[in-house]
Amino acid sequence: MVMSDMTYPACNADNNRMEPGLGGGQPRQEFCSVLDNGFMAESIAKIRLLAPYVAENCHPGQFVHLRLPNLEAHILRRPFSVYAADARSGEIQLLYQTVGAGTEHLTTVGRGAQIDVIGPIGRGWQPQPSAKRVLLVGGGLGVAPLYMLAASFRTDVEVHLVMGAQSADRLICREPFSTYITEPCLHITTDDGSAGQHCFTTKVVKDLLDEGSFDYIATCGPEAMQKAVAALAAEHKTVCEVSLERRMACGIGACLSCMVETINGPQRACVDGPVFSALEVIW
Amino acid sequence: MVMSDMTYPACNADNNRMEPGLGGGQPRQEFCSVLDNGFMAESIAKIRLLAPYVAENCHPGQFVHLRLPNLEAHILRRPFSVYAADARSGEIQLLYQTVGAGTEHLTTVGRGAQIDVIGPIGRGWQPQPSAKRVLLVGGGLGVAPLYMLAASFRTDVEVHLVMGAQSADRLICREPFSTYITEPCLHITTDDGSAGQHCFTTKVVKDLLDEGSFDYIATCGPEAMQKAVAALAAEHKTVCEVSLERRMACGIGACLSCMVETINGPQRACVDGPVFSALEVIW
Amino acid sequence: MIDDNPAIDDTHLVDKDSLTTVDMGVNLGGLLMANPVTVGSGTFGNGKQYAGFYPLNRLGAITTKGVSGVPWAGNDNPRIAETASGMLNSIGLQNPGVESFVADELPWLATCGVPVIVNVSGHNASEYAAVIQRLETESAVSAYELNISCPNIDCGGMGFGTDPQTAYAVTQLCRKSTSRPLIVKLTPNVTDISEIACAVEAAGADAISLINTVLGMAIDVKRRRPVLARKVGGLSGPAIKPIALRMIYEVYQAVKIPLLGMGGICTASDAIEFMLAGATAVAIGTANFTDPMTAPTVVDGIREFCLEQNIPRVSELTGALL
Amino acid sequence: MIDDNPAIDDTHLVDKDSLTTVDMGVNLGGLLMANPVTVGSGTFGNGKQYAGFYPLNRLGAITTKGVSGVPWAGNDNPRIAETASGMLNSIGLQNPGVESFVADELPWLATCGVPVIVNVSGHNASEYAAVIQRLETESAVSAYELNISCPNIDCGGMGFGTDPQTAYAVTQLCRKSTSRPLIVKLTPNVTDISEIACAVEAAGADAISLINTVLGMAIDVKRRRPVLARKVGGLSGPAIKPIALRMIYEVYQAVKIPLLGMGGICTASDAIEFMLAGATAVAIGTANFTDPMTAPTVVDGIREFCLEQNIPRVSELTGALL
Ligand SMILES: Cc1cc2nc3c(=O)[nH]c(=O)nc-3n(C[C@H](O)[C@H](O)[C@H](O)COP(=O)(O)OP(=O)(O)OC[C@H]3O[C@@H](n4cnc5c(N)ncnc54)[C@H](O)[C@@H]3O)c2cc1C
Ligand SMILES: Cc1cc2nc3c(=O)[nH]c(=O)nc-3n(C[C@H](O)[C@H](O)[C@H](O)COP(=O)(O)OP(=O)(O)OC[C@H]3O[C@@H](n4cnc5c(N)ncnc54)[C@H](O)[C@@H]3O)c2cc1C
Ligand SMILES: Cc1cc2nc3c(=O)[nH]c(=O)nc-3n(C[C@H](O)[C@H](O)[C@H](O)COP(=O)(O)O)c2cc1C
Ligand SMILES: Cc1cc2nc3c(=O)[nH]c(=O)nc-3n(C[C@H](O)[C@H](O)[C@H](O)COP(=O)(O)O)c2cc1C
Ligand code: FES
Ligand code: FES
Repeated sequence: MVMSDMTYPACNADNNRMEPGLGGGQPRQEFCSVLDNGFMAESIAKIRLLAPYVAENCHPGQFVHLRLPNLEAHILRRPFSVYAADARSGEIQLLYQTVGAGTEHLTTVGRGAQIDVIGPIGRGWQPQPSAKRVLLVGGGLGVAPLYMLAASFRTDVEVHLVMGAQSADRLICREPFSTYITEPCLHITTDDGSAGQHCFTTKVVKDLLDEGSFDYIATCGPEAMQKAVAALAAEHKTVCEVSLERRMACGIGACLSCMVETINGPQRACVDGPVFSALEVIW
Repeated sequence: MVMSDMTYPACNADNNRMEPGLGGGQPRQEFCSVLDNGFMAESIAKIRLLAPYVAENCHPGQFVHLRLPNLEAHILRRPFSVYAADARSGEIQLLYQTVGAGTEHLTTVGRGAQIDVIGPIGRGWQPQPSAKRVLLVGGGLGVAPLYMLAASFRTDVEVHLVMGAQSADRLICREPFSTYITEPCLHITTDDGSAGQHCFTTKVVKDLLDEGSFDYIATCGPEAMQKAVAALAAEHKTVCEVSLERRMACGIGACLSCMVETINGPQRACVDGPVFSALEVIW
Repeated sequence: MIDDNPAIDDTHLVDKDSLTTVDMGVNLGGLLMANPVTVGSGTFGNGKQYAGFYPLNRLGAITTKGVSGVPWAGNDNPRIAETASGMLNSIGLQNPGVESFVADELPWLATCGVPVIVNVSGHNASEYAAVIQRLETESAVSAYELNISCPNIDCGGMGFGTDPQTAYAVTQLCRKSTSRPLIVKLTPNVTDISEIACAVEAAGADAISLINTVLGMAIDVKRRRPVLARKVGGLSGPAIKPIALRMIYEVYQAVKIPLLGMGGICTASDAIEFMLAGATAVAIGTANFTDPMTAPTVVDGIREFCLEQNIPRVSELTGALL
Repeated sequence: MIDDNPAIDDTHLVDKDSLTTVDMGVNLGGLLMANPVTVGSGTFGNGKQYAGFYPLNRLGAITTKGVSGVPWAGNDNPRIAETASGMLNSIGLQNPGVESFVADELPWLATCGVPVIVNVSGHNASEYAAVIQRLETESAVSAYELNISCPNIDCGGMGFGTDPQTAYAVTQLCRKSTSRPLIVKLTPNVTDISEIACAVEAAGADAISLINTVLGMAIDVKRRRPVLARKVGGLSGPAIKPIALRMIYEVYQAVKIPLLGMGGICTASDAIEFMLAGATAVAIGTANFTDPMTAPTVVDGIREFCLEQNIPRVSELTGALL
């Protein structure tokens, strides 16, 4: 489960909004072997899949839509952010929390099982190439789509991360992130004070923004948190992107299950998002 | 997969018609570990289960009603005859043919998996205790419920078996049966002549009945075969029991899915059968 | 709706933070049940078959297989087919008639220590009423459930449940025959379930049970034939749960009498969904086949849910959507 | 029913024992399809999203998302819920209106090399007719499917499909507006589907498609709320297949015009069940979400089945129950 031996595709500034299924780096269906699957903390697990196409084509912030194996009565796929991807080995990693029947069952899937995956999907993060000082804010498993983003910045970019969790044992990605983000830039918060600061992420975000200016903020986690971060970013006139979750049926833009209200009209979280400009979203 | 090291409960002549669920050797729900599961021939497999209660209480001709693991959209259980049972080790064995989604899926269930089993169920074989010369007739997997019956006779009973299959490679139980029934009494037929006589079982049954009299006939297999055997038995005024298959929902006598027309009115295959007196059945 | 049940009128005594027991009692139109869980008629025989799995007094009531005036033979085989998360049946109300029911089943049922709801079938209104009249003197019977919704018989059955006038007439005639709790069981195979529900309420029903099975079909492509001998049958099981829930929700808003909800219930959570949608009690049907322990497991699960959520009386769940 | 299609009138030439090709063509009320498989409106966007998975000309036709005269916003989130072997949706026919459809979608659809069935929505009969009138001059449109069966809008939609008179009226008005194949899509939420089917046939429909979704509901017990913002929604997926098949079977006996069957089709075997029950063509809906390759896989599977069973023309399957 050591992440540091993996390399990640650099962020592609040309990562435009995609209408999926039209060739290029567009979503494909891959039947993927499970390399490994196990708990990292209570109710938080990591699954590693051999998914060469996704691994090669995935941009930070994109997700995969996977079919739950051996759950034939659960006919809908489940969306998960790509946490890590290694184009060379063809491996991708997902972090997931057990919140319902599908994710509970996923924990029982063992090495060697086949999983039907569609990916990579959606609009990923789009930091301005000129950004020099950036802030990533992840609440709970919201850190998952931020890891590839953290890895994508050039070394001359100062990358800060505010990482919040309920408690110390749920701070699952601290070590891998430390490859890219080190002490003074790594800000930990826990709800119970068992690690880092005893507060919500938003408190730290506010302090950081008050202390100095950032060029770009990316946030993922509970929607209330993202909304609060977006408001702070707006106050400080800082470019901010959020990553929104919606119930998804098709996951590829066809069914209109996953609408997000924006100032540009209704948008699909699956292909117009999941990453949106914070200013665009009508919260 | 060697059967000869197992012992079998003797046939209990008190095996009266049971209303299940009323205590005694009545059906119970057991969660059973799979000991082993694998193909014996093309589309024929054997599964071994740790099912101590069934193993201890099962009479020849009874069956178990099992829930298909990991097939949540298939809500009905599947009935299978108990092929072998060892009260000492708590093991039971089932033979099954892949004919549809449930049995296909069952072949993928591996050692250690848990299967929810209800059993033992139904009226088993009831040969007269006085029977001295008996004939068992099994077509295809119809031999399964005959094996424990074969094992149940005292050694002074002359037990003949007519065993029919499509071809030599599908004669899966020849060896285990040979523990109890040897050469002159073992009559093999195949549809293609690749082993034994090149004919249907009924031809041999007719010859045997013409040659000498039997006290009791037990038959299981395709219904047309059973009907023909029943007719031959009636002609020769020989006591005959048949084992009938019906689609079953509850498997324990509650739903009336599985009716068999008899001269005593409609009877439930699950608890009034599956073994019926051949004379009773209205074919 | 069940304010008149004194046994469960003790909210003021309960300290919400230290809830250790839940009053599981419900009043289904005059039928007092120790807990809100019964079984779906026809899925439980007359109880004997399940008595080996658990003591039947763990149920709030037993609902019998449909009983008609004279013996009914039912339909030809095959009578069932499996479908995705469901099954079709065309049993056709096979039963040995009310006399045989009284002689062979009632004495045993009387010993179970649990209310008995007799499910009543007929080809016309007076046949339904005749069954009730015959059972009026039988003290083991606690309530009647009129099955005016069986899709598996040609004459009677569902025909009664798709037309408000006929539903009214049969209910009214049976109402005249008994003062015991009279439950009328509706079919989902209608354009407007509320219309039928209002008709049977107006005719004097004490409660409504729903849903009976949804008319469906399965075909064997290799044999090119319908799987069921009768061609069509009734769909039940988890597949129909959303349909059942929606109908409970609609009917709860349309009538004042309590509802007995059923259709695909497998878990306590399913049962609670039905209660929140408006059911006072629930029935476990097809799930008995999948797992014979379903009903008592659901009872326990509802109790646990109430404990967790600090709900002192299970009856508070009824219609309690926020 | 499809005797007038010369392309498939060559049975006499076929040596049954050496069947190597199958004539997959069908005629759906004047719409010639190269194979009997299209998609369920609303489950396929307007096709673009699936074009990366397979060339869309592997379908017999594309059916578009519902198109209305003016833009419709659809319903609030959440719009979907998963149920046992099914899902509920309450999208509510969100669409940018017919002008935007013509400008943004039709040009691309015209390049797909496959007939386009435009699914038409409206709040009243004249709104339906107006959409058709606007599309009459668009050569990329091959046929219309009138959605008089959507359970997810308050006014129009399913209301039209539950009453024979209204169904007749809207069909008749649209019929006057076009000579293109006019398909009318029915709702299963009715007591008697044949009655509605006969009404739209009498009003001049060329074909009938069924079924739209079944009204259903799901409840979140922890939050004590309906899962869907709109509370109720339309049930689709394998769970409803038996209901759909039964309705196809009934309607096939009631009308002479061809049927487009849908409701839970996932496999070629499912599709063949629909054809045997009476469908001339079939649509893949919810299964597109489960597996985007479903539709072409079903096409291939139907062909293989015909080869195995020595059926030279797929159209022979229609209504061919023994
Ligand atoms: C773009 C995107 C990326 C995501 N990335 C991750 C991730 O990296 N790790 C992670 O643990 N979770 C992630 N989620 C949430 C994850 O999809 C849900 O937790 C999961 O679908 C729950 O499935 P279940 O069967 O366990 O829950 P159930 O509640 O039983 O699911 C029922 C239905 O609701 C949907 N649903 C339930 N919760 C959510 C949710 N939060 N968002 C969207 N749909 C939901 C399910 O997909 C399913 O259709 C992501 C969601 C989206 C939309
Ligand atoms: C008392 C009894 C004993 C049996 N013993 C054996 C045995 O020892 N070995 C064996 O291989 N098979 C046995 N069978 C048959 C076995 O139950 C079926 O082959 C099996 O249920 C098929 O399931 P499926 O999902 O593969 O087929 P599907 O066709 O997909 O099943 C669909 C439905 O039809 C039912 N069904 C299909 N075929 C049969 C059948 N022949 N009898 C009853 N129900 C059927 C299934 O149970 C299920 O409900 C027995 C059946 C009965 C009634
Ligand atoms: C095999 C079977 C037999 C049934 N027999 C009856 C019956 O005799 N009378 C009746 O009112 N309902 C009968 N029903 C309907 C059930 O009681 C219940 O209303 C329906 O199955 C929906 O609930 P479920 O999905 O939990 O099974 C029967 C259902 C099944 C599956
Ligand atoms: C998400 C979704 C959106 C739908 N939108 C429409 C629509 O716009 N117009 C329409 O006529 N039917 C619509 N339907 C109904 C389907 O076309 C189809 O009739 C129904 O889903 C049954 O088929 P299925 O079980 O294969 O999905 C929609 C269904 C779903 C699941
Ligand atoms: S999930 Fe279907 S459009 Fe987004
Ligand atoms: S299977 Fe239910 S009575 Fe036999």
